[in-house]
Amino acid sequence: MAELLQMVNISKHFGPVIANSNVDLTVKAGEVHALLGENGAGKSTLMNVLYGLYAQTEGEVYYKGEKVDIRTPGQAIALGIGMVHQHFMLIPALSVIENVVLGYEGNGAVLDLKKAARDFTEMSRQYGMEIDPWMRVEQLTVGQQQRLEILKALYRNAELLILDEPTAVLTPQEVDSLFAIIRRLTSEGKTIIFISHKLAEIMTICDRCTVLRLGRVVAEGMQVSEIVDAQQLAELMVGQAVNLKTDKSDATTGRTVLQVKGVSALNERKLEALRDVTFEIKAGEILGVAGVDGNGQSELVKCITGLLPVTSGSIEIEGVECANKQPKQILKQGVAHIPEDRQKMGMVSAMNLRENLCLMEYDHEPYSSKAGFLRWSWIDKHSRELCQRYQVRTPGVTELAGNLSGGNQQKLVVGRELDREPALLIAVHPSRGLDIGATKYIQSRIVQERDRGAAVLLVSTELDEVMDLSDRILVIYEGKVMGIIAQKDADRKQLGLLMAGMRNGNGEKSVV
Amino acid sequence: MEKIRVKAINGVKTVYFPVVAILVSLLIGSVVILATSQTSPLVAYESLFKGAFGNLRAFDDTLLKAIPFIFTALSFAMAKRCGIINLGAEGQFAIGALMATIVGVGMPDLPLVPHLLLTLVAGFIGGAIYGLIPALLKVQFGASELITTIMLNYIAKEIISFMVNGPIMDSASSLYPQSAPIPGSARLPAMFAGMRVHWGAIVALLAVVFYYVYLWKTKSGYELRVVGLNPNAGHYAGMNIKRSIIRSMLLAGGFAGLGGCIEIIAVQGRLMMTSFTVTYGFTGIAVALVGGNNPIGILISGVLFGGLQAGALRMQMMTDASSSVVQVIQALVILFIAGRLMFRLRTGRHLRQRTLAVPPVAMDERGEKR
Amino acid sequence: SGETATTTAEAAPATEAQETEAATEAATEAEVTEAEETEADVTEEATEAEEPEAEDAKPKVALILEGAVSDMSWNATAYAGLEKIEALGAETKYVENIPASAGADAIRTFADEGFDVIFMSSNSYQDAGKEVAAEYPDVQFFMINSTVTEDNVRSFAIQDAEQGFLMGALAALLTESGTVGFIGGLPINPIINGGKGFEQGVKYVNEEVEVLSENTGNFDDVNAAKELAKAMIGQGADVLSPMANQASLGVMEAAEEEGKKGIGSGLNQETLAPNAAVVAIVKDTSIAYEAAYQAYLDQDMPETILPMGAAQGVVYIGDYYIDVDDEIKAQLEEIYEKLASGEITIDLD
Amino acid sequence: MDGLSSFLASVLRLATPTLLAALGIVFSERAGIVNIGTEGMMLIGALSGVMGSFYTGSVWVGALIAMAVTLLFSMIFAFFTVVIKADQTVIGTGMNILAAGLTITVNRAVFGASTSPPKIDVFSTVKIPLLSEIPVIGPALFQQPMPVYLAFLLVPVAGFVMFRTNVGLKLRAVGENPRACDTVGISVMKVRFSAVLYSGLMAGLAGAFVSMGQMSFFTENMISGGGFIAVAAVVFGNYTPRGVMFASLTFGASRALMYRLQAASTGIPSQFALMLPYLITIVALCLVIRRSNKPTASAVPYIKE
Ligand SMILES: Nc1ncnc2c1ncn2[C@@H]1O[C@H](COP(=O)(O)OP(=O)(O)OP(=O)(O)O)[C@@H](O)[C@H]1O
Ligand SMILES: Nc1ncnc2c1ncn2[C@@H]1O[C@H](COP(=O)(O)OP(=O)(O)OP(=O)(O)O)[C@@H](O)[C@H]1O
Ligand SMILES: [Mg+2]
Ligand SMILES: [Mg+2]
Repeated sequence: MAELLQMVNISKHFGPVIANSNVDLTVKAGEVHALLGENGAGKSTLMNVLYGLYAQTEGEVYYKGEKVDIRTPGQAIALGIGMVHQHFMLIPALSVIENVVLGYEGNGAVLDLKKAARDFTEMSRQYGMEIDPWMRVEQLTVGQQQRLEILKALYRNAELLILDEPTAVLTPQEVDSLFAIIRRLTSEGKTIIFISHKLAEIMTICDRCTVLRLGRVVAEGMQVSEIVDAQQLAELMVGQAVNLKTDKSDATTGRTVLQVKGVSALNERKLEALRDVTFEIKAGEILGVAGVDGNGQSELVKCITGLLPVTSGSIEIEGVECANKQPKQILKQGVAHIPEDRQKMGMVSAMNLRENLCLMEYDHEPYSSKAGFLRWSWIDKHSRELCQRYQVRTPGVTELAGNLSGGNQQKLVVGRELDREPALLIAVHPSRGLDIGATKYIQSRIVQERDRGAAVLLVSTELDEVMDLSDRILVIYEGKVMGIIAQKDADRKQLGLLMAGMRNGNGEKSVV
Repeated sequence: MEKIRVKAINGVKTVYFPVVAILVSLLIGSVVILATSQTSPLVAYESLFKGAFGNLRAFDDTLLKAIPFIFTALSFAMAKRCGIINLGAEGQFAIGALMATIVGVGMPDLPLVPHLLLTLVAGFIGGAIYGLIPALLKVQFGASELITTIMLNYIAKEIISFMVNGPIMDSASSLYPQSAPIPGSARLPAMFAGMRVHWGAIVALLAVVFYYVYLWKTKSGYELRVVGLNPNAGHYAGMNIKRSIIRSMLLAGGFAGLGGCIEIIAVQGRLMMTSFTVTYGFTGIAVALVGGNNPIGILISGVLFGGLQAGALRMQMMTDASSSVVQVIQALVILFIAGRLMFRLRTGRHLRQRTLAVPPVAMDERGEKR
Repeated sequence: SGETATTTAEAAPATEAQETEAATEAATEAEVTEAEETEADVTEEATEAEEPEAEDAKPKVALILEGAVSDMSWNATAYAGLEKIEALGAETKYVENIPASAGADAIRTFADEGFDVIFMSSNSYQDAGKEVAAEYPDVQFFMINSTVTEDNVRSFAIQDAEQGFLMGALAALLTESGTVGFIGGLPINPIINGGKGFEQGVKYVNEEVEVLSENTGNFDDVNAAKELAKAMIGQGADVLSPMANQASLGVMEAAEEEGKKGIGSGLNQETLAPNAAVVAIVKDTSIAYEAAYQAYLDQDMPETILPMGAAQGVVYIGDYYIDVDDEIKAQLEEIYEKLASGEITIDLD
Repeated sequence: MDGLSSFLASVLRLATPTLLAALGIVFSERAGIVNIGTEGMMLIGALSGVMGSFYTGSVWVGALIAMAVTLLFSMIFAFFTVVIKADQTVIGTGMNILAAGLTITVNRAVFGASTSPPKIDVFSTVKIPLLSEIPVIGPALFQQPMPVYLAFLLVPVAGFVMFRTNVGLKLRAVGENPRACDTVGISVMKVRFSAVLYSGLMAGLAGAFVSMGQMSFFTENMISGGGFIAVAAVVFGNYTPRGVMFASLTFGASRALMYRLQAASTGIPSQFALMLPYLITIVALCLVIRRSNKPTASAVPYIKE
């Protein structure tokens, strides 16, 4: 195979932060090349340099043997490079199809959106990732947005496709179909750079990999087949031994912490999103919610946290009725919430780490005094501790949260929430975008919280995560509870059927 | 070592950019002066500088003029921190002045301290109420404050016009459209004999300190900033967004109102039809934004704009450059100061990235560290 | 060093004036040889160098304006007054667009720079003027439309109401529809008084005539004045009188477009409204300024507020732009005389 | 003309400069640039139009000159806000002061400070055959100067460009999420720069209409807030050309109403009549509850990396 891309001696500095240091990357035509590394290792930065979003501090790029100087994404696109960004590059106020054709070279002066929508629908059907082209992007779930990002790049027929953590919020089925697409693309001679923290995925789909650690290359162009196990890879990335086991004993449950009874709710589009949902969580247990993204999980969490009104039903937290109460009152019941979209909701990008770490608890001691003043010296100390404990890689606690790498932003939010010793912990995609080490650490922390006596509601599109961590698993489909299964009774096949809206495994679609 | 270097670069930068900006704007302005008058630009600029900082009296003048700008800048900045674009400082300033006049003139028999305090409070409340209106309209009806505040400015102007032509018109001396003079018991005196800068300067300083302490040291101010930067996150963290907006506009209006009050009770002495021909509100926006909405920045840029105003007056008087030419030069200074980052092209790449990557927020951090 | 530079700067305009004079002289002496010319230049330079001292003899007069000299009315006539004062042999200087809050600075700056006479063109400066005047006993201050008289302060009261009265009287004489309109700008003292005079002028001539009187709230917005005028015409007004500085032009234009009559409050409006503009009833404050300055030169300044109106020739009837019935002209002239003699008084309360 | 007819005519006249300017601003706003400097641009347009008409003797050439000059002037705004990424509000404010100073300086230099304005060619009334014969609305709507028709004809055109064309899509996207646009190869700077220039062009025409359509001369500061009203019309009109048209008409109608109330000598202090248009605007804004189309990245400079 010929070398399609060579990045030579690339360095990228952000002020005092060195994100990439003399990185070499060689990608062969037609391969799927994995780019691996811990959170903050510099993967996204390297790809942004390639895509023309960042100008490298030093180094050269050769594409198809020729030296290229890519200064804008426009140039990258013209060269046939496409990129799916770690953080969505979508325009929420526009429709799906408008997002797709935006900036597309093949557009006429007058847009024919109907035709474009037909082409797009056909293409998305082919790839098994259907999205209504006329929907406004802000109405899409995170998973749908991720699919749209991939489809957007495919629509442009890129030759070299960079996928920066595309699977972070996809369901297993979606991951499978994405892999099918990737295989088809490579068979068509296209080349993929694939960034992921999930070893299984890398083993399945990638040919070779390059590993970054602290901005430097530690393994270049290594054959994926040479990787023995996750342990080896983790050690390669981190540079030392890592514990990848999640120790979990049986649950010892206590009082009922969360009691949801007959809850129905409309989503932001005013469509029915939850229908008569009933369940409870006791202290010391983890209830996992399994379901294909967009089946009411977001709404359920929002109803419990007071961010979305319920139309009927009751939600009791620690015996206190919380339906349609102000978020603040609910938080006072000891609720911690790792939100699904960290950038949109979970943090304030333009504030620094310290300010982000006191977001939930700023209004009482020891964060602030009775008189209403914040205790910055305490917060400062506490923030340092948290950053250390949750391995948030940052130049300091006065760094802007928005400047952290995606995974580190996640650690920031997760760390903050876990640290609150909540009675009820609601964790939505808690390990989204985290590297292997961090994922395991966060998962074991969630289990620890359970063992401490917290009730945990775990929402994840990652079926493995749900199955590993949960004591009981609730399957949701189109806003309705399909069933609640104890962990030991759960098997993938049965869960998969329930998630697809089929009961009793007889293939019959249940009436909802 | 690196830290010291960065600090040094930052230090140079804070001085370097505005200085170069002013030099360039003066250079371009000199072309205008040459083209339109007989005066040599050097002479014109000398009078500009002398009028602003040339001697004690000039500096006195500069400070005097800076005071109202600092208040209106605080008004804009306070709202901006909560994500509200308050273009209404102009009206809030005027209503504050009106309320102060009503209390100042209306209760002439009070002793000095209570009367003065009462007048200041009235000014603050007047502005706060006038700031509350757009805030309520926004949270209740979703009416864009961008428009309502501008509209309220025009309305305030008519309210003032109505009041000084009727209810509070001074009937004692003559029938001019102006209020009676503010009695001595409600007037803010000068700080030093022979100078005009008055105790309002101290009030302004206290307001700046309050702005800083409130936003960066209190829970309530923190809420306000979170809501301003990411309302979703604020909601998620249990903050009441509507209440934050209302609070920020009350304070913003209050600052402007206090400024208006002080301008009347310390400088103008009575409310007139023409009390607000200087665009206090709009200049305040420029002051706030040039000062990066941060406390020290607002102080410095307030003095800069005060100086520009004072110097421009002298330049008009001492040279044959007409007031419109002076206006042009003022405008150029504003443009280039606001666009001062363009001169980064001349400095190292390192500097450039830092300034670009972390725009105004870098100042926040500096604020907190102390 | 700063001080010296300023002195040079101030001397500069005067020097130039001198130079032009010299040039004219040179032109008349056509037969001077080149060599002599050079010599003459040298001598001239020498005299120039001494001039600053000689210059001191010239009184320095300053004018502080609240609006722009180009407003075709209040400030423009004040500026014209300053020009007349210059013609009387004074060195003059003016500043425009000075808000009330900057009045004190402007006055002080002029006083510090050695000006002998300072005019304040608006009653907005009254408080500031009174305060600063006390600090500069050697400087003579004149305040327009104020009530202050001190050792070194004299005030004169421009009789805006008389101007309005004449406009109203003429409007009442001209109207056919029985409705006339007055359009003021910002409701400040001169305008309000003008409006009051207008109404009384109308009623003086004919009790039956209906008066529409309104302010646009602004001197800049010509279009507002024009639309208001059109709306008044819609209400039946057929003679309009603006008193809104430059915005007055909008009223004249409306009258022209709608085929009605307009009575100007400033000169030179006939080009804009050749058919509508009847005459300008002028309030020429320049005469007041000149008279005040003359009184200063003569050291003859009674300690009273000097009225400046028809009696002093400050308010007068300009040339008619279009043909007007002689009888009407005569009637107006008579009213003018009565105003000047004090037979007609205007009630401003 | 009867009362209603003259009222309607007055509404159109008053709405036109607002609409013309707002049809430009709506594009720059959609691209994420808040053009507070419109006031100044209209002033420049008003003066340069008069000068153009004065020297060439043709109002149309004058209008073209006004548009060209204002376009050049708006380049300063574009340079500072788009290239330098300085704060749009400050630069806009600076531009307004600059324009006021420049127009006064130039006007005095060219036409003198205190003389009557020169006679110039102005937009004359164009009667639309047939339509102008309709009773009441005919004389009101179809006996207007050309720019009035032009402004209203531009509304659907602007709507089409904004919502149906590739350029329009790019424009709207740039105002929403410039970074995302960058990643699909759109030059944010180019789009924003052109949008500002376009808004300058339209502000120039609007200013020229004020000085040569509504009036027949230039006076200092004659725009007196018209530019701010145009910016308000864009927000009030919810950032669509059609909405902008309704907003301009609302403003025009409330002002026309105000003048009639004043002229009717109702005895209400004039200040209250003068407040009316602004009060109406506020009330209308509160009654129209809807999803705002305000661009997310409005007034946010796009800084790469
Ligand atoms: N715009 C920026 N300004 C300052 N620092 C930055 C910026 N972008 C990235 N960094 C820093 O560069 C380093 C590398 O970040 P990058 O996003 O490339 O990591 P990553 O390997 O993609 O991590 P993740 O797996 O968490 O996404 C991090 O330390 C991050 O804080
Ligand atoms: N061709 C056009 N001419 C004029 N106006 C148009 C045109 N197309 C759309 N509009 C206006 O633009 C607005 C937005 O159009 P679009 O088709 O994007 O609808 P939308 O995205 O649902 O926005 P909204 O819900 O705010 O109307 C419409 O409300 C309409 O008033
Ligand atoms: Mg990344
Ligand atoms: Mg990243």
